[in-house]
Amino acid sequence: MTLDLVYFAWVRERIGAAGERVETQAPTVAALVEELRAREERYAAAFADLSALRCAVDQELADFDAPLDGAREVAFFPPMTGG
Amino acid sequence: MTLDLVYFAWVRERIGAAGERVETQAPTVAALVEELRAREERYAAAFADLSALRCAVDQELADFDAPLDGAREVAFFPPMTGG
Amino acid sequence: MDVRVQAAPFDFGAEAAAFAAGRADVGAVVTFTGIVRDDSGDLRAMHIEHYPGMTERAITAIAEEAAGRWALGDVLVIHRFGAMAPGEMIMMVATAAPHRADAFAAAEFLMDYLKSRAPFWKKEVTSRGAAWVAATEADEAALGRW
Amino acid sequence: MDVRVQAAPFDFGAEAAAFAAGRADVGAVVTFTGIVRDDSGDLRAMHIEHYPGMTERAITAIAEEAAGRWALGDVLVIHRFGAMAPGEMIMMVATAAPHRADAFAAAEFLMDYLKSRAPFWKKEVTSRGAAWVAATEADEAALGRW
Repeated sequence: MTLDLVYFAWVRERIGAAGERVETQAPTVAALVEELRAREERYAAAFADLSALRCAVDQELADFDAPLDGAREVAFFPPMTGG
Repeated sequence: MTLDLVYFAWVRERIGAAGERVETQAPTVAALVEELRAREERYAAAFADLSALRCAVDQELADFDAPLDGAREVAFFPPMTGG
Repeated sequence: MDVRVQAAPFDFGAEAAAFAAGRADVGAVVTFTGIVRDDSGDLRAMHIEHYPGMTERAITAIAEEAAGRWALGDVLVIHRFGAMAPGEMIMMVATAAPHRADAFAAAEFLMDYLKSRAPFWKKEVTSRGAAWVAATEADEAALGRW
Repeated sequence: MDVRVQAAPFDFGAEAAAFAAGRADVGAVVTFTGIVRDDSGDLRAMHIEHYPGMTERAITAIAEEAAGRWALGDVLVIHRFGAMAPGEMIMMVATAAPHRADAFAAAEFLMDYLKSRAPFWKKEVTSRGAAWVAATEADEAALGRW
């Protein structure tokens, strides 16, 4: 499937891109993270510690074990600091 | 001693005066209330139920057993409804 | 700290803006505004009586208590007396603090104490006549949490 | 319910006044304003990044949750993104309710959720460079009370 990936804050800075389009068969967000980590060192650095990361699937906050079936956009970012 | 008495809200309305000056030897607010109750029916009506009343001595909230020694002004009123 | 007791209306927007303006020392400003509420649709006016000699002093004591309990940058209390129409503003408090929890707690503390410990009495005028607003057990009970 | 996500500054006084004006149906209005705080005296700017597609939707969901939990007359949330100077206002919430306890609780709930569940990220620029603001355990723990 084709997924739009988007990155925010220091995830964006470590990867060096605000987003990209990928082809993947990963069944879950966690499986997608494994694929990304294996690509290049900058991805391994950005995704080194999942407990420091949050994700959203199609613009809704999600857990890393969320299924990607039917998803179009996955976002990765640090814990939010609004308000 | 000479005391200025001031009344607010329905205490003022029942007594029919915003205040008055009295001569008394009452040692406490409660004793002063007993004296007032004995004066006229409108005082007896205003002071019928002490649990529905609050008082202040020299513009500080006080209990009914507060001493009047040295006091100059005593106020009687219902529970407050500010805010 | 600024405490005002007055008959005249106040400009809530201007007061809130002036209170919050130019404060790089605090991160959080909370305001509370009390408005004459017409539940029945039959309220013609609210009259607020107060104890002129005592009111400002009592409010200042409450505000000083709040300033002692929480780390506050500033406190403002404005409370009106006299006659007001439905929808008019009765009073406001504002608190400024480095952290939001302190600003919220201080504002709620101020409101709980102003309700039951500042010498104001409300009277409502409807088509059926005038009646003093009774203090509620909930308002008295609210003091127990501080 | 009014939710706005914008780069431009907002006029806190005018927004607060308009929100509170002419409401005889509610007795209580609470506002919270978040200000860029400079603890060190060395803050040059704060940059706030957000997730454009998701932000407004996430805030609206939080506001709807508040409206479902408390008896509210209205809710307003304004949150900025982009660059801000110390002392500038980052965001505001306002809640209107018949009773003050509901207005306060809803405003605190909104703030706790906006802090940790709306997609904003703060970066501080000082003389030593730029650094992302870390989320605190206290902010995450604050969600536990709702």
